[in-house]
Amino acid sequence: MNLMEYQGKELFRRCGIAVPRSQHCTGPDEAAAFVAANPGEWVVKAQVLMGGRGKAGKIKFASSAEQARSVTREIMATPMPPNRQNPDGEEIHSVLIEERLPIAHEAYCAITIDRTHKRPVMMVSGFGGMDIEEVSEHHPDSIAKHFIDTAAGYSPFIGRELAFASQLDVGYRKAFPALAGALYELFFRYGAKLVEINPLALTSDGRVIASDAKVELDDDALFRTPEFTEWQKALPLDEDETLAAQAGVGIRNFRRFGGTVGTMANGAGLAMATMDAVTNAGGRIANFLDVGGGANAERVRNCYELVVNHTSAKVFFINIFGGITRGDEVARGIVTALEETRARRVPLVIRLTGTNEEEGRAILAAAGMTPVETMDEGATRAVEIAKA
Amino acid sequence: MNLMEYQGKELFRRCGIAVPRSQHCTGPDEAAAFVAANPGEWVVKAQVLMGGRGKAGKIKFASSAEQARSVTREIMATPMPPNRQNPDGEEIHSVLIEERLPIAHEAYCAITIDRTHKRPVMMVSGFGGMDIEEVSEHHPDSIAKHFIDTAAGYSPFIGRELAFASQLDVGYRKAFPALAGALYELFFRYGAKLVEINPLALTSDGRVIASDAKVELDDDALFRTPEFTEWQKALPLDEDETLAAQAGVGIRNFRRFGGTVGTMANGAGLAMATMDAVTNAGGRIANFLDVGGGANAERVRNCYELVVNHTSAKVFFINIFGGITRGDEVARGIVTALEETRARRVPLVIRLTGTNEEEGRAILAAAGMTPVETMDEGATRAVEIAKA
Amino acid sequence: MSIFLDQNSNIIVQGITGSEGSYHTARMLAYGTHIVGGVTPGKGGQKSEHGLPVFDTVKEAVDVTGATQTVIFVPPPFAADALYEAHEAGISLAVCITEGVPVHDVLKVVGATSGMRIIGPNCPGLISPGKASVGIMPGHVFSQGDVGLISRSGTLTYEVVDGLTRAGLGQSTCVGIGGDPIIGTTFVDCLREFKNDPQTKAIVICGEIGGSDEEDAAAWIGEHLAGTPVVAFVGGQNAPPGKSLGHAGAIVSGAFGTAKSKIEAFRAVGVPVAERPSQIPSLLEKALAASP
Amino acid sequence: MSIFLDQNSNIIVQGITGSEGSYHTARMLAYGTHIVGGVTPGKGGQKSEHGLPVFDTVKEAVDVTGATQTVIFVPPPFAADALYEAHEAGISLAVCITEGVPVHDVLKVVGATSGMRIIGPNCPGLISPGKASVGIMPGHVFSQGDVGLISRSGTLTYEVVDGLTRAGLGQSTCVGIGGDPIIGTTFVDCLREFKNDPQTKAIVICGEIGGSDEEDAAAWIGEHLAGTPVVAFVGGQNAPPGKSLGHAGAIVSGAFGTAKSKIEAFRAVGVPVAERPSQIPSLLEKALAASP
Repeated sequence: MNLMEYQGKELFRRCGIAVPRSQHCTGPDEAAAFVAANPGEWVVKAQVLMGGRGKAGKIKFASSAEQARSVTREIMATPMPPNRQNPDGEEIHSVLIEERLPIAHEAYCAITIDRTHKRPVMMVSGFGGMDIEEVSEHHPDSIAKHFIDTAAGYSPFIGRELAFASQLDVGYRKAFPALAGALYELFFRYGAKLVEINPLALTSDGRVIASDAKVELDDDALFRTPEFTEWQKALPLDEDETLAAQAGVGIRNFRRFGGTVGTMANGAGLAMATMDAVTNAGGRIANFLDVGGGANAERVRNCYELVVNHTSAKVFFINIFGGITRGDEVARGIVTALEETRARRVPLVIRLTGTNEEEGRAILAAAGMTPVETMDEGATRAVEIAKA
Repeated sequence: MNLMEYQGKELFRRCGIAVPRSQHCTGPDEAAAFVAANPGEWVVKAQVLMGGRGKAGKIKFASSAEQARSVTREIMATPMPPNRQNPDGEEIHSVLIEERLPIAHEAYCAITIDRTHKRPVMMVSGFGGMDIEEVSEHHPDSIAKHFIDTAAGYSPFIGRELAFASQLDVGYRKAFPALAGALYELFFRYGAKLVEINPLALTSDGRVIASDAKVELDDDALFRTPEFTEWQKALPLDEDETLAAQAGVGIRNFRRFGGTVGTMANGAGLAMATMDAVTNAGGRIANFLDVGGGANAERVRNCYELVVNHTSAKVFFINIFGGITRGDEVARGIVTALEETRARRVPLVIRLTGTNEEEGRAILAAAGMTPVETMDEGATRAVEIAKA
Repeated sequence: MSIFLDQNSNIIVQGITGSEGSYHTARMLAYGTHIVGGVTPGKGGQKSEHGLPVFDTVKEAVDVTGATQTVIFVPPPFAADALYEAHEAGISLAVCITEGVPVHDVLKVVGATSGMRIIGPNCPGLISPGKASVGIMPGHVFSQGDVGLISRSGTLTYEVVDGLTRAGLGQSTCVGIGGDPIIGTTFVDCLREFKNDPQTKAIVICGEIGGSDEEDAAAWIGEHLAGTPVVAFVGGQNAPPGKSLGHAGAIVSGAFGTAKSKIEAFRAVGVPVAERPSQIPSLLEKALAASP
Repeated sequence: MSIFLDQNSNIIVQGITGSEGSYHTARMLAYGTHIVGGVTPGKGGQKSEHGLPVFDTVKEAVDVTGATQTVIFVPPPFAADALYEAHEAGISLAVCITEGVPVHDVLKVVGATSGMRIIGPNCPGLISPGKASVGIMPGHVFSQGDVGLISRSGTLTYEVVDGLTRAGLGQSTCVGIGGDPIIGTTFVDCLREFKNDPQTKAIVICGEIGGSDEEDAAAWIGEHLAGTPVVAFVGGQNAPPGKSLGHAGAIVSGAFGTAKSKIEAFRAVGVPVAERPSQIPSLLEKALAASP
């Protein structure tokens, strides 16, 4: 679960990380009313999950209520344009009106999880406020890293070492170790997979303030903080994610591509291999769909309808290799789906093996369906049907 | 810093440990008013740091306002009688009026620090509400212990293992692992040296409730929770502790014994050895006083006045072996004390060696004082003077 | 021989009376795995539906049965607790099947259970064909032989093994290491064991996009496994790019993580990379024929 | 030989520019200790008043000077941080002089710095007479020889050593292990080292009431040091009993912790116990004369 800037900053505040004074507004009138009541120099920032707001003209200044109204309207008028990471772009539903800081320096600070070291890694760079990936590529030494021992946890020396190693401006030095500690506390307390401050501003009057906030929470840990379920409702799901959630699978388990061969497999690895197989056989993929482990009949039926009703599939290749997923349940799900569904019919190519495969095949046979033997065979057959 | 029951239960509440409904009252009128406003069955418990309240008749029942008034008056009328652990007894300044629980079972649960394993140790016994030290002595197997790995922290299996191993009544089983976790959280969050629940009640309607609360906080960690400084003011210091605090030494650094040989040394080990030396030389000790490490002249002067003004000393044996404490500073403190003090004069026996001993001896010599060479010699001389 | 697991491994099941735990225990027993008991707090003293003794705690189970390995079928909020309990009870290998364990739980438990090997979480387990199976793998697709297999995926593993078995290439041990960001046992950990296993003559690695485990494995093979026939597969070449927030992940992994990077890393150390799972057997046969 | 410390030990001082750190650095240098630099964040690149290089971080100090030991003079809230920093920088022995470190800080840091020996906190340090002194001990009372000394107290140690030196009984290494409830290095840890030190021919243990370190030491001596002359002293026989809250401490320590229990434990394994520090030299001479 990726948080919007205003949500991330709320967590920052709770953990004692200084953030600019701000107000979250859902429209031009609200923005104008806030600035009218709080005269001063303000920044209006589109609240979206994707990056590149500055370049897209979605961050503007306002020093009067009228200006706040007009820039907010302007910002919200068009969605964020697509970029490499988010090819769909993103609608803008709200803005954050924020104190305009007298920024003297900009730095970068983040914590994420390093798979190789199996530790949280804290990263600091004196080059903040710019494309940090580019900095990382061209000046890798300017980014200092520390892999944190989870048993010992964060200790202030880590912040000191990083500040010295990344040659942070001396103005950061006093505040930085405590700030880095608060960020680590946030990272652990809320089960984050990523916390990132870019830029971490040093103001001309010597304050160190988080000028932006990127927080990604671990979906698997959300049950520990019921409040986040409410927050999640405020976050936009794209269409594919919404459909996946409706079908009862993880929001990352379904994605559409516009081709003609619908696919479904159990397990992300097999689902990806299934797509690869269809591509290798010369077909165009309609979708990615991982039905998940231990899929029961109801989930299989939902997934069937998801693909048939919501993709451009002309054929549906179901590739199940049973482990925790039992072949008989999947077969029963397919048969029930066909019996009950009011969705359009498309030809099915079924590959069903592994746990309880005999029972599954028997159920399919009773319904007049004959599964193929291998994935490659299934892919080839499906592509033939799609092209027919 | 030892907390009163009502303070300990406030921390319990914050950490989600169930405690009985209660009201802290400083006198009979307050007690009566509370029960008048909240009719029901209540227990009135003296708020003191020492144990043995039940046996001493300092826990009584009240089911009406009048009864609350009379038992509170009765409880507060006399101090807690002395026992082995607290030979002075203890004044009673307040009571806790508490919901009378329908208790079905009583258990014991505590966490403290085990020096040998260098780990927190969690202890559970199915024998609660009684003299647990006696249980420990006669039925050591009935007390289950778990030494907690600080890197891993508490995990619910620890509570389960302890509940099974101590054969806690089955009614505790569901609630216990979470309760033990909350107790560990309290132990760490507030830097406690001891947390103890005795009895941990299982009520006849199936609730698991901390019926008493003993919490000892680490004085060295109090700076992390400024609020506790306020709490500390609500706690009674005995006369020795008050005097020590006034002199600027730790409250455990000074204790009086009523003898005629006053003592002062730097370091608890040397201070204890100095007392042993005086005793071995046939003298009676007036006091224990550890002036602490790195004692400066001002602290030495304060300590001089503390012993001379507030003990029955006829002679004052000062035994300094300099390490971090510098001999010249101590000597300067003694000379200044004698010059400035308006306290009565007692003969001094001074032993001064170690760091900067030459400078120190020179300062004393200039003031007409000749130190002795060894601790035994000093003890003998001091005892001679005291007996003269 | 085999790695991690053989017919003499004494294994307990944490969560043996749950629906998944119970179902898969029956299947593991049917495969011949030496399951000696199970743990379900509060059901100590009972027998499982398979007739196995059930204990309240892992400690008790270990004391009574002498188990040294455990397989964990408990819901995600309790998985880390189960691993800590296994560790404190002296278990040497714990297989965590549970999917959806919070990543911070895994970080902490992996850092605080030194001395115990964790496989998973979110993994299908491991199998030493003909000897024992721990986890949820469908035993009948495996066959005993001298190919070691390591895979980040579950179902893809079965797919690959099915192909190996049909081609007459039996397996020494197959380890499903799991697909989560933090896992207890990596490709390199398994490679190290396979290197020392006399039964294992060749190795198959089934990787995936994301992370740098495959690149690390390739580097290790280049350094320590020259001459051993190894074949790799990297899944997800046509997978959609994930939406990402922030840049920390990209900084950490650098250019690593793409299918391209992984395939190049394997090829650079002479490891052939299959384009589809069905090519693995023939590539392996070729590599075996070429090896001294 | 000696234990932990000799003339070749490369040592840095954490908190070298503070008032205590600076003062005692001068004294350690005067004793001949091989101090190679110090650490004070923000003062990197400067020279200390002793002319030593000052670094911003321990890591940098270790990289530049090759130091393997550190002595810590920082205020209590920062002591654990200093120890973690030393550990991550690869320091092998850290002496923490600081008094008043929160006990939970010590618990955590002792549990999370495996591989680094911590002496203290709240200790006077250690000295290998004639070679090096790390900490705050007054060097002139020590003399080189073959008696190993371990003490929980600071000033009492000097008292005892003064007696040994006057009696012509020089010391191999004297370790002030500190008097806090949790300390990094215990009596037994030191005994183990002394047993393997060829220079050390006899051992003096200065204990105190409280805890069970002395009882543990006596048990270890009974098992591993038969034949080595050892003399003990237990301070605080006339100390007032502490006021205690609750019973957990008493349950943990059982009958342990009293002067009586400690003295009996030592006597039970043939270790003579001095009634006052001044008796130690003669008891030691007697023990040395009786040993083979």
